[in-house]
Amino acid sequence: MSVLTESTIALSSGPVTDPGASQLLEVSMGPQHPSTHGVFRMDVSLDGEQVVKLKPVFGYLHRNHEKIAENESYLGCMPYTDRLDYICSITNNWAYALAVETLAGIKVPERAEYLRVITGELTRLQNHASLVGFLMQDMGASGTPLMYAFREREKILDLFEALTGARMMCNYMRFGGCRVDAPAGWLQQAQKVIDAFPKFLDEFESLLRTNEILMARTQGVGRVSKELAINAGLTGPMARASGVNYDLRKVDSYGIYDRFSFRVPLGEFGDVYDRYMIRLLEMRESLEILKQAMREIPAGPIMDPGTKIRGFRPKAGEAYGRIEAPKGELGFYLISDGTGNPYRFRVRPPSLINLTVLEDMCLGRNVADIVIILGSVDIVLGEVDR
Amino acid sequence: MSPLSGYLLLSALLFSIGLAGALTRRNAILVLIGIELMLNAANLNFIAFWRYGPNPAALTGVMFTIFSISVAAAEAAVGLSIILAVYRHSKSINLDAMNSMKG
Amino acid sequence: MNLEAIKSEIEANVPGCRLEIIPNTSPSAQHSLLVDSAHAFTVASFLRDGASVRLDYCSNVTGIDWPLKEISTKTKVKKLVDGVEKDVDEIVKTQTGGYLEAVYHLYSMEQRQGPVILRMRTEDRTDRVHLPSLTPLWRSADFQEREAFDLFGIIFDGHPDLRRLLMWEGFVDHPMRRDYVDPDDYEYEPTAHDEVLKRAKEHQAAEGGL
Amino acid sequence: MTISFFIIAAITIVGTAAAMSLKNLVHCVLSLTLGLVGLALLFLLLGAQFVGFTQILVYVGAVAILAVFAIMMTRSAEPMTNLPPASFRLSGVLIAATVFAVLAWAISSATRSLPSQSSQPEVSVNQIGVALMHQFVLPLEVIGVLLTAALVGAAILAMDETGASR
Amino acid sequence: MPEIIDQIFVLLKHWLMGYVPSLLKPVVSAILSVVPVLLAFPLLFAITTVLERKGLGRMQNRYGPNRVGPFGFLQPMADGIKSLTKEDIIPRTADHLVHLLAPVVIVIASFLVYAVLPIGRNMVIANLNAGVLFFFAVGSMVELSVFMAGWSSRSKYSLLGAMRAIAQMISYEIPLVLASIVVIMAAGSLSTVTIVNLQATYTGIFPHWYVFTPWGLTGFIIFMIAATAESNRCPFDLPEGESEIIAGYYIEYSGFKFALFFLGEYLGMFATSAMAITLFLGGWAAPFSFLTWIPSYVWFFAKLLALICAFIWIRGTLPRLRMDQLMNFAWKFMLPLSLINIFAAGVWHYMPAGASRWLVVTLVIAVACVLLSRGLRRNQWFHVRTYRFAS
Amino acid sequence: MLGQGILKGLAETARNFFGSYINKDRLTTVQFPEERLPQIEATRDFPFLVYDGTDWDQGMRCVSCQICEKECPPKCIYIVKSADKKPDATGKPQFYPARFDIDISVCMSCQICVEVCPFDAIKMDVDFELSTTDRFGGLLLNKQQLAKSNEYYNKIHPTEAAAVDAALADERAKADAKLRQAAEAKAAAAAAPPTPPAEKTVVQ
Amino acid sequence: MDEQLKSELRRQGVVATSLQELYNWGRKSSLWPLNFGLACCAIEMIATTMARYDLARFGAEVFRPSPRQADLMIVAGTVTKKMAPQVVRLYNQMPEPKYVISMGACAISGGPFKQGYNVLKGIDRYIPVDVYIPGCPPRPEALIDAFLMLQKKIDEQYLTGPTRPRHLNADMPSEFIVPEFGEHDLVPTQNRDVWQVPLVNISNAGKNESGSD
Amino acid sequence: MTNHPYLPILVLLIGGAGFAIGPLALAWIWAKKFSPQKSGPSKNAVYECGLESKGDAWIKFKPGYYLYAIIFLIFDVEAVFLLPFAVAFGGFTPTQAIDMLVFLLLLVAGLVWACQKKILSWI
Ligand code: SF4
Ligand code: SF4
Ligand code: SF4
Repeated sequence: MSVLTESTIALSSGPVTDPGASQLLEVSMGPQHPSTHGVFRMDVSLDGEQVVKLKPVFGYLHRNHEKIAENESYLGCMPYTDRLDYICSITNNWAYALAVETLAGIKVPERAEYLRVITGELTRLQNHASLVGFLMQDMGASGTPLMYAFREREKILDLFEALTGARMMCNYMRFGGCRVDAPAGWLQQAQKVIDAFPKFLDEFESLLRTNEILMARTQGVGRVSKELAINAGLTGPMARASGVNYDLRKVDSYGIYDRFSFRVPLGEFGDVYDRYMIRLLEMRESLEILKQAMREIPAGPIMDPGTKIRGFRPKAGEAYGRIEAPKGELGFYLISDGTGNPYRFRVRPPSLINLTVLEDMCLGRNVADIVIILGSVDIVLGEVDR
Repeated sequence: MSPLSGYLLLSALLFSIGLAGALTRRNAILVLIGIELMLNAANLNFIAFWRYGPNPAALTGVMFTIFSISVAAAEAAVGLSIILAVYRHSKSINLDAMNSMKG
Repeated sequence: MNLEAIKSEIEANVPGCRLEIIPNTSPSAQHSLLVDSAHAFTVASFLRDGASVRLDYCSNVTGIDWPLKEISTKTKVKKLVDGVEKDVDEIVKTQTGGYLEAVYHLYSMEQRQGPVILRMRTEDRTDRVHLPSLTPLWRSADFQEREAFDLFGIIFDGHPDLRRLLMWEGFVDHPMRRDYVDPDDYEYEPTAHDEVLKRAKEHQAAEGGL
Repeated sequence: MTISFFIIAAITIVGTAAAMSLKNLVHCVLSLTLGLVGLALLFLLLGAQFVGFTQILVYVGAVAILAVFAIMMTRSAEPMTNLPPASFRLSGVLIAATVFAVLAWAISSATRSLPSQSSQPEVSVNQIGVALMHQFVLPLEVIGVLLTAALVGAAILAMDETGASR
Repeated sequence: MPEIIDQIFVLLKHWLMGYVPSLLKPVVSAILSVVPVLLAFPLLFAITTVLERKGLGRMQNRYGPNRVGPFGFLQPMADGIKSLTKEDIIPRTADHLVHLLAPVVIVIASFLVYAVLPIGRNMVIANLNAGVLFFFAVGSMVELSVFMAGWSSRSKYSLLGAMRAIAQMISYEIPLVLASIVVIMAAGSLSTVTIVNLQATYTGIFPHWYVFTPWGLTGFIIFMIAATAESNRCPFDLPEGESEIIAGYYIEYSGFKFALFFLGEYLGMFATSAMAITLFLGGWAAPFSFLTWIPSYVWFFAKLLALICAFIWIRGTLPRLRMDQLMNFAWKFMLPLSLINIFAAGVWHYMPAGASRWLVVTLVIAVACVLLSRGLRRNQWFHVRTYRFAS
Repeated sequence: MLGQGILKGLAETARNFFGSYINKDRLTTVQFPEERLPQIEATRDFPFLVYDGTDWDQGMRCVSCQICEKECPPKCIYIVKSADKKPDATGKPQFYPARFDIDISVCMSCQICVEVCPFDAIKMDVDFELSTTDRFGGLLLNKQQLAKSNEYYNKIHPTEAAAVDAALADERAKADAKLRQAAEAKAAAAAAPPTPPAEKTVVQ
Repeated sequence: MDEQLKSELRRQGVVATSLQELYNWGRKSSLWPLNFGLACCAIEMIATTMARYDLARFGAEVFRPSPRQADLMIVAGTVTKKMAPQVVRLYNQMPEPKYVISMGACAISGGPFKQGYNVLKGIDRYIPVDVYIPGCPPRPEALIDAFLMLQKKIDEQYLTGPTRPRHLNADMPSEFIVPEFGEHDLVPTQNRDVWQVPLVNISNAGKNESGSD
Repeated sequence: MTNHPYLPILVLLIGGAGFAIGPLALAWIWAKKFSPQKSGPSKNAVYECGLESKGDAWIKFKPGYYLYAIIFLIFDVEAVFLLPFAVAFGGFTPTQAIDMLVFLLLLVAGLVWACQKKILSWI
């Protein structure tokens, strides 16, 4: 009955090397390393430049998010979620709001749902754009792709700022809706950004999609099989690059995602190139969603009038709410004991769990490969360590 | 002292330094370096003789040196490889340790 | 497939296991399945491989600390007090908690269903509490179990590499337990809230400040 | 006998002597390089420009690199602690000194019979090339074979046992 | 008049020499010819660093340095002052002497190669018989200094960087030498001056640059790729690959020693570019006969600047290669191709002038290129993929 | 062909390079200290206290209800409630903060204080140039430093401030009406003791 | 002084300025930051170097990955206790003169996370900080502003005399205690030589006090 | 002293060395006069991403590097022969060129062998 053989689960052993042949160089990459995307550390054993052992070390950005949240009100937890995956604060807000809504059975008004989709997909755009930029940076491109990506990101951040007041830490959603309605002209402004975005994608693709160096460096590197991807709980672009058709926007259809038609790109090889391309393709799909949402967004209230934001006390119980964040499945597991503070506040961070297979991907590869493999996982330390 | 004898003396000195090194050091790589040095001392002789010799137009000295350099290079490559190979067995490049391997 | 059905199926397939459904009264209605730790691994592997559920994807693993808590409920009881029947508030004290819990959120990617929530409870809240590790079944539990070990102190037996994940080696506490006390590294905070002020007084007294 | 000769000779001797006596192998190789550069300069001084540069190209550019790589492969970058016993070293030095004495005597006694003067010979690379392809074709081919053999042999020797089967 | 301007520096030197006592003449003459080089190229280094930062900036939709001094051109001066006054740290476990020597050696070696580069008509420090060989011989000293730097720091990253750097430099040195062989075959001389002089003749208005032959073009391309690798420039900047091994072999260098490495690296880049110009692009020769009135050194520096800009442009665009790809490329593509190029040049020589030899030689090279790139791709077959979508 | 993708990329950077000299889109830099981005209305940075009128101390809207202090997630607000009352802008006697400090070295600019304040007394500022070399002196803002006029508020957040002003005016009108009513009542029943002004209920 | 110096340099070249001015000018015009980010603020730091804000204009885009070549440490983000020793060590390994910008609430005081058990309440407990930027995260402009402030600070330093900055004074330390991991907390929890704070006036605090002081 | 061809090169060497050593000396003087060197156990430790470096960096490396060095050495020597040949190439008959070709082919054979043996594959 079992489709999984043990070998897919056990760590694949590295290539056989004679231990006496050469000495292993024990290097720790990180916590201060230009391409660990923050304070991540990998203890690497190198044979020449080949990785024979790699152990990730976490916790350099362990900010006790869960503990702090236990002493915060449900509202007070919201700004903290911004700082989880600090590149995509809005989707974090959303996941948390969704979890609280599940916990307390709150309905969200139409317009708020649309605003959530719009901001959420914009977040996905800017996350993926900066990720591919960072990935290229890891690959040694001297900043140009990253600069282009950030050029677009800034446009989206301007939108966020106009809507929520902050560039990064939006603190935008509330259980039961959104904090503020889009100001006058915002939607038009957003439309402009969305319309201009494909141009950037084209530009980016002509810069780097078919680049031979890029292809040579990424294809076949850091492969993850479909079975391993499922077993290791990979989600998001990571899983889809391995051919796992699992997109919570389709699976759970949370919010109003069942109203939009969009496609889920799937990779075949599960290597770095696939992950890179899946992200590029997902951006195009996000643009599709955005176009539809911008067309259909209704007028109306943005907050559920029945929900008390301050002094919110849900009934005792627990709930797990999850969304498809740009990095994968972002879940919040909340336990309420009926008081104003969550009894247990747990974040299921996609990037931490996506890192599970890091060693499998890196064994037997080159130092230079580790860097881009890590880059292609798309981690944000705020979320990994919380 | 004529220039030639100066060169010859220098060459002899280099040769002896190489020899001394090869004899006193037990490190295989150093011994090899000593041998290279002796070869080089010989090269110096060739060139000096060509330069001050009776028939500088013949170029033999120069050609010989060039060939000698190539041979020395090949020798260095092979020699160092042998040292590496032995090292892999004995985990040492100390000549004594290599000797003790024989038994 | 609802939880009842799953429960009965497990019971049919894994003899001897003790299962209990923990109801969830909140609107989310995500009920969970409590498994005894002796059979947890078998149950979990059945859940993973069983054709009807195929929970091939373990999304979330976490620990919860339930310290021993006395809940006093007032009930009105009729009682004879001095021969007269009166309504008397009687306080019934029930003890709950006193254990650590590991919770697994399982989904099926194949059949697109879930979550099935699996819970395991430890005996008590001492420093050496054991639960079986499900990492051999789901690799995704690897880091999360390590985290639970780090922050809650649950030792997962059978975990391939159980080390602290977030805190440094040599750290002795389990900070996510509810009775954990922060180290007193108070110094000075310009916004002196009461508790801060209290600490300030202590510290300055100790250091001979103002 | 110009000043330049003495300066260069001094460089060479210092370099080579250091190469043979320093403790750290990498230092040895580096000072050997210095000595060999000195030797190359001597070649230049003698008018053999091509040979001099070849010497630098081959020895500094390649053999030294090979040697340091070999050192890195054998983990002997650390200073050597267990030097051979003094008596052993002394005997080696003595032998070398004797050899030098004999050679020096031979040279000085033969000086008179040696040709002492000639005009500065002009050797252009062109001449070398012509000579190479006319008189020295056979040696050239032999060297070709030798180099190839050395390549193969050295590579086989240096490869790991496991590496070879890759 | 153009001749006078062209030769102004030469004449100036002659004029100055007239005042020098004859005993000191050789020394003074040597100094007079060396000093301009010692001034011009470090200055070029300073300008290039600013240009590079500004150019990259423009490629990335920003200004780049523009505050320090007019248009930011005093930036290198500020950097220099800063480096000069910065504390010099030598790691405790480092090998102090070698640590100190490494940057000095790299700068010396980088400067030395300029001895044979003609920067204008009659403007060369030493017209050596075996100039090209001198260039390569002295150039190979850089490898050793890189090793010295990496090894003496005794840091893992620096050692890894040094090993990478040496492996890379030695791998690309062979194609570099072999690519220049074709020119030497055609010119029949190792003297750079002769090589340039041969190219400074014109048929009609077109010069006889070696780049205008199939083997010359191939040689030039090989030479430039190898030069990029030799000078550790993107996409071959693995030895200092920031994202992988942090800063490579000079990771432990601070203060002015670090600046010296930078200087050495840039000087090396200029030198190899200048050599490419000398060998393939006619050195100081004007590209058209009617432009010969522009002084020769202007042409030389114009060409040099053009190549530098190309380097910057490439740096602003490309990601870096991986070590194994880099090595494969050197040994399995560049080396065979440069050998075939030599063969092609030989064929060219023995075939009668005319269209037929153009055809044959081009064909030989093209076929070799295709076959070799096939072989290269066989190791790792990459392609542009298409993606499926879940329904 | 090998190299095609590379050439494409080179063309792209070249386009950007030359474009930067002609096209504003290709040179997005805002040269900060001299040039500034247009002020976005919603921007928030740190909170400030709004006062009406000209006297910052008298006109302060804050009634020291301490809701924001409680709700502030990182607890960076410190309020000491006054013992006495003083009249607010409408002349209604209110408590006022004897001390109101915000530690902006802790503040996370989350705007929750603004959201929960029932009196529109605290708003978000847009000033970000607060860098300082003095941590303890420079980053603990006291009441005076926090107080900014309503005009300033109107300047930085015009739409929002207009709405707030309208709502306040409305309330004030109501309060005035009430006062007037009370006065009338007082006049009518001169003997009756004056009713205390109705305590405003906290509405979310 | 800044403008004046600039025009001076422009007009007459460098010779006309004094050694101290030249030194300060060189240092402040070539501040190379350490390529080092900790958390969210690091993203804004990166954004500052990107096209929109372009820190490169000030000659500061040369983010050096190795502390040996860096002049400026931008502590951008939360310093956790697990990370603090590394931060201090990196700072120690930077050559003098070195500067620290503490960017964001977290780096100043622990910020929103200061209640956490693993969060250091301000990096200035261990290393001296030159400029603090409040904000969470500070806008890129705020970082540039702080950068200019640091430049100004450098510009006002004296080369000699008793008021000369730390790095010119042989008696002042240039490396600081690297804390060690203890069983519950870092040991020591602060460096007394660096961290001097005003004591709370306990008798007064908490009581009514006019805000107009 | 004669007008020796290597004299300018010597001057260049000295100049280059001066260019390197001069600023270093200047920096040293600066450090002596104004900015004292302060070393310490942590400052002068080897950098390793902010951690304390464990283990020695001087370890035994992979033979892969060495193999490249061998091939490089061989081809370097080959270049030495190729250069004079190339210089005199203009005067050679095709037979002599073929002699050289044979020489080259021998080495190429070695290269091909090395390729086949996977010596020339990194990792
Ligand atoms: S903005 Fe947030 S953190 Fe700042 S004072 Fe208001 S509530 Fe507190
Ligand atoms: S909530 Fe508003 S009125 Fe109440 S204390 Fe805070 S600022 Fe003042
Ligand atoms: S100050 Fe705010 S933005 Fe900066 S690191 Fe801390 S939480 Fe993140």
